[in-house]
Amino acid sequence: MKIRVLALILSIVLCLGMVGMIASCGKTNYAENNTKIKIGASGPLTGGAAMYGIAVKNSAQLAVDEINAKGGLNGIMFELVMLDDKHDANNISTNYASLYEGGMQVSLGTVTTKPGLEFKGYANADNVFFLTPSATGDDIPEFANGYQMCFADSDQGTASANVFNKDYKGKKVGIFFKADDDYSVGIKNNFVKALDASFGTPVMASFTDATASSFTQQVSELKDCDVIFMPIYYDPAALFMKQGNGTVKADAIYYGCDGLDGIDAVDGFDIKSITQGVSYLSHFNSNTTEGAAKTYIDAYKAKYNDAPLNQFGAAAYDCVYAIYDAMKYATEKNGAEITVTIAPEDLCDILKSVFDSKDFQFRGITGAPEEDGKSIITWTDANGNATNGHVNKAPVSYTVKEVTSAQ
Amino acid sequence: MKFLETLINGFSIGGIYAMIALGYTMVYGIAKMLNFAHGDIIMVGAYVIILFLPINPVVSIIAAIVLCALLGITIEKIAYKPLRGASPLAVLITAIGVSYLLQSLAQIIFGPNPKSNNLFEKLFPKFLESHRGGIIAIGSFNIKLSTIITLACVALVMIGLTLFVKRTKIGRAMVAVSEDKGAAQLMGINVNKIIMITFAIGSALAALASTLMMLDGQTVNFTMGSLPGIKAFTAAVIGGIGSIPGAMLGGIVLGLIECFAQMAGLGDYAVAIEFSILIIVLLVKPTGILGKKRREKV
Amino acid sequence: MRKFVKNYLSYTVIGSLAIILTIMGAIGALPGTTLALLEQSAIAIVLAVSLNMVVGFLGELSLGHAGFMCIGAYVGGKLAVLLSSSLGGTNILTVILALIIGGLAAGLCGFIVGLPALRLRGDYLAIVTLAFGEIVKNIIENSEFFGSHTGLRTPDFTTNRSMRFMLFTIGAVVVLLTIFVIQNVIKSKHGRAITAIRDNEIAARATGINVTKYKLMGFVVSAVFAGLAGVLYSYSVQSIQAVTFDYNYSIEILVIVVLGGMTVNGSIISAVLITALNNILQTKLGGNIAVAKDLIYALVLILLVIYRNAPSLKTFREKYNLGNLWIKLIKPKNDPSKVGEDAVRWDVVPTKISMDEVLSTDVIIDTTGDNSADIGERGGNK
Amino acid sequence: MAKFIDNVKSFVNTKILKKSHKRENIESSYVLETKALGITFGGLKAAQNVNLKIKKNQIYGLIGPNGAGKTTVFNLLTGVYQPTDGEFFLNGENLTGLPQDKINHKGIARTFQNIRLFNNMTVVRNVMVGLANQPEFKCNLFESIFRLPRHFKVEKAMREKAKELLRIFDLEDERNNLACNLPYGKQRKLEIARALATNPKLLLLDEPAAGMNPHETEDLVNTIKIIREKFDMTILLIEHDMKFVSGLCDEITVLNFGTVLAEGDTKAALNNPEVIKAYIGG
Repeated sequence: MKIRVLALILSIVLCLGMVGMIASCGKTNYAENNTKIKIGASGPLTGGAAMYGIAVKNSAQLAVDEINAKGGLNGIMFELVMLDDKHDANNISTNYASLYEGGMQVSLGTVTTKPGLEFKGYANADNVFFLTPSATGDDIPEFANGYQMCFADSDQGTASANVFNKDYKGKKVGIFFKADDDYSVGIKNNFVKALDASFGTPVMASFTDATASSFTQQVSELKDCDVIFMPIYYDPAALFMKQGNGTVKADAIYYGCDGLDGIDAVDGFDIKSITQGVSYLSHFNSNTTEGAAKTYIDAYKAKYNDAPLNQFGAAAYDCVYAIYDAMKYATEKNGAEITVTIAPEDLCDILKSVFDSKDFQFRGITGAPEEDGKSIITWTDANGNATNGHVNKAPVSYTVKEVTSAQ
Repeated sequence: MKFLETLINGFSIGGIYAMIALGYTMVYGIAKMLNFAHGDIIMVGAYVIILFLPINPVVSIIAAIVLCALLGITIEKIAYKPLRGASPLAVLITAIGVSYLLQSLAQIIFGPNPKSNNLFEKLFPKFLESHRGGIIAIGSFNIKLSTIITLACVALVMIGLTLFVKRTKIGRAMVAVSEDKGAAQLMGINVNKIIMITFAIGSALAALASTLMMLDGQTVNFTMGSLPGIKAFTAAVIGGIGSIPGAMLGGIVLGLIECFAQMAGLGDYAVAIEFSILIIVLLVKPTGILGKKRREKV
Repeated sequence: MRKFVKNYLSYTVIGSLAIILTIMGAIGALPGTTLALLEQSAIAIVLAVSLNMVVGFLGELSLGHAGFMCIGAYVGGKLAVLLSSSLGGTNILTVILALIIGGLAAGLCGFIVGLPALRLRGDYLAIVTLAFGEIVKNIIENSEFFGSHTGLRTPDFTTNRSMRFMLFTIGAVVVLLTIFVIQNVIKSKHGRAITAIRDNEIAARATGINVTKYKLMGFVVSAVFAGLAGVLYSYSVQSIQAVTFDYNYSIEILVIVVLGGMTVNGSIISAVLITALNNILQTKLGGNIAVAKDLIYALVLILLVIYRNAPSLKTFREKYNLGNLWIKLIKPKNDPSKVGEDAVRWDVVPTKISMDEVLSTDVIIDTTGDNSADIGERGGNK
Repeated sequence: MAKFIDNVKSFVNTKILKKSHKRENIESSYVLETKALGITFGGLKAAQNVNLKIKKNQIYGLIGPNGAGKTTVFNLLTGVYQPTDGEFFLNGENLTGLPQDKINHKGIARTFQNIRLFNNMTVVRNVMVGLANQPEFKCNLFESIFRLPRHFKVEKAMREKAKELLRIFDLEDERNNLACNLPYGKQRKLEIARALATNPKLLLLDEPAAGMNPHETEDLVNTIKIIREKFDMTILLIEHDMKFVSGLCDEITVLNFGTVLAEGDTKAALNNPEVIKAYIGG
């Protein structure tokens, strides 16, 4: 008897709940109550990769604030919403749904590649435009609505190999990479592929998250190399250089990719204390003293003091401006109508047509600067064809420090 | 030559693991808990050193040891003591909670930026002038001063701990508490005090371990503790958890495995190799290499 | 009434919720946030209930549950990829096949991990399970077959708006199946044998229980369902990445189980609550205050465990306790000293995970050798 | 290191090669017969040359001072330890070297000196664990998971049987209490009930009266006698209480330092001067 009563109550409650929920749903444009254009993003704000995510969050916020201070897009203001994914793809379904249903109209995607591989699918399903500052995976711009501000892994690997083929002929090459990081492995594989056969097989040494506490052995493996290619981020690189000082050839050169940016700003690591040379191929140098990049760095430091500053942030800054410029371009040149409550899919179509057109040139702080201190960034190739979301800008080979003559 | 070099590298990394494992095994042996927060105390120690480094390197090391010992006592008082007598699993979960807590506090206080350090440079400026990179060349082969210091430190601490446990009153009380808390209490030993002292020693050893890691050049950030924590657990188990010489042996075995795997070009599989060896050791000797069997009377 | 609450409440609640939510999902009435929460909860429930088989009922500490999930996700996911050209990746037949094969593969690994469990005790076994999880992760992330570092791209339900509710429905079916099988195993003579081993292994042997068989059974059943959770997971993401399944994941599942009081129903409730808590913290605390969520989670964890387990708070707990309140409401006539049949003591977590290695300074290796009387060691002898 | 290698060797021998004993059965009129049974722990002879001959339906006592090796003999007979010397037979069947659960299936059940119950299980379930291996309660995992009719039938039958056993020990009212909540005397009884549930031919009781007050002891004597009659049971017990032993046992064996001091009829053995010396000392 009691069982029946309970079951009855239970089903009534559930039915009521169901009716209530159905009544409350049925709206499709989650952005209709927005008072500002919402830019959504997901990145690691805690955990081991937090310094990248925080740089992105701060820089994007900086750009948003600057744009709003200048009056926004014909009076339309912007707002950044960034959620934490801890560099873990598991958190993306929640983050994405929360952002999308919170009224996100355009996105910066994710900060890192692994979560980005999840993000792109959701964004594609809802047709949300995203321009990622730093998810470098080749597959990130797989769908039509995904764009990158950073160089893709394969481009970086090939470009670095070209530098080697040109500048380091006949030297003994070593590679130090992170074996459980797709960024590192991706660049390494493309690098090896594009490396001239005359170099022979490079000496390889790797580490993983589980063996990252000391690189003494890896230093031993690579100590006879003349040039060491390091497709890794700057914090392990600093450890390697510190531990390698005195063991690795005194006139060796460390050569890295965009991850190495920031190596000369690691707290407590005096890059001059090592004798080896350090160079990297990137789109940004966070110690630059000229051009628009300098303006950004000064503004960032003034606002956030000693918060993380690296190429991730610079790219995020560019992303926000690129989206803003594209919207502006669309309203001015294409006559598109952008309102504050525009549905994400409508905005996506507008932005896609802008980004894919060869006439749209974004002038940013990442990439090789032109005379006015800003670089030219497009998402079309030399012939004016769309590059499927891969960025087209000139990389720069920065030399952080030359080889110091041995004492 | 390569072999010898790898051996030395193995000892240098293993020495650090051994130092962490020593602290871990002390706490385990007496408080009977898997202290997942041990690694994070290392992290705190490292930050303390960074904070005090501008004043004086020696002062910073002493400050780290003292503050970590105090932190250990505080954590024990607040998080573990209320659970004395409860299931070991409950304590394990609080230890995990403490680990999360320390990490997020560190991120809030010190920020997410990794910090390199120049402890070694500050401690031995004269030596560095004559030896580039702090390397001593013996004939054709090189050994780092930091490696020598690490091994000497670990050996000294191990001998010191052994003597402390065997010879001093407190040390013997520790063994008694370890064997049987109830009986020790009946014999007039203040169990709470002994456990507190154990945490202080364990945490001080963690601070010492962070000193060694920094001498080795380790970059400091708020997640730096989780990896050494799990390595120490592994090392302590290989050597026989609870055994002081075992912890040292386990740490060095772990370091050697890592380096030789790297030498053989199997760096990508270092984790698999390490843990496979662990499993084999345990299958052959279920209580670790030097572990003591505890018989259950039927 | 009491029997109903004990045995069928979870089925009724989950079943009716599943049906109603499926209907709502089918007509597109559920927002993505709810669906994500439901999917994650389903996976968490399956993981928690299956881990509880080993931790709560067999009484062994396992820190490698994510490893079994990893096997299930990769094997099931790979099968779905292989079948996607012929059958279609999200075809219900493919899903069932993937679940079966993924579950079996994980079960096989559970058998392999169960073998050392016959010889090792408590914390030594814990590290072996942890080691197993890490080995699996390490090997898979270096294997080309499984997509190496970039992960394995698998068919998924989540990016297909009209089909997404299907994942939750399948998840609910797997949850019900998990609860059904594990409860039925536990509430049978086989389950009694398993809990007997937990309570007193020596007595269990002397009472004629084949400890080898039942320990392996516990590990295999637990692993099979972790494998199913893995297959579900593979359908909820677009690419599986081995790095997800590290020991931290296993520890998260363990936290759920322990907070759930190591019972089946407790694990279910705790899985839902912890998932929801994480979900809320993650979505509400973004941007500048993201770091606060770890802090809150850590504090909740510490306070909850101390509240639930501290011996000194026992009287306080008994006085102000939701569980007791519930009991008072629905069964006022019962004598509180009589405990339900499968109930375990609440203040003592029943496990044989005892940490009793003695602090020692000896370097002499044990002299008694293998002839010694160590009971824990004789497990595999036949 | 050498010891470590020995460990490896013994591991390979016992776990991988699985060297097993050759077991030959004998003709025997005794329920339990041991032949020169003994065990050595790394040089310590814990028990040696133990020859027990226990007839059907007998209550047989095993006594001796502390450390005499009584419990060791129990552990040998139940497979907790593998004997290093000698063999033992149950109704002529050689059980030497079998694992504990197999020995129990063959018909030797025991209780423990320090009570070992399944503390977090109810009383009735403790007994049902013991019943699980009876052929009439056979029910495989598949049937249990899918709740086939046999599962319910077997569960019901087991519960009835368990209640019946508990009734004999006057524990029926406590059946839904957790085992750990029982008073000491009842815990002892429950342990015996659980051992009986495995349907043994020989019951080994390890100090059943330890820690009991005189009233409880008296109660226990009656219970043991009832067991013998009702179950037609052969019982081997260890006890310190001489009054208990002389009042209950038909025959005894006295052990000291692992060796047999005296055996045979209870009265005669207890009056043996060697035995008196061993107990009183000197």
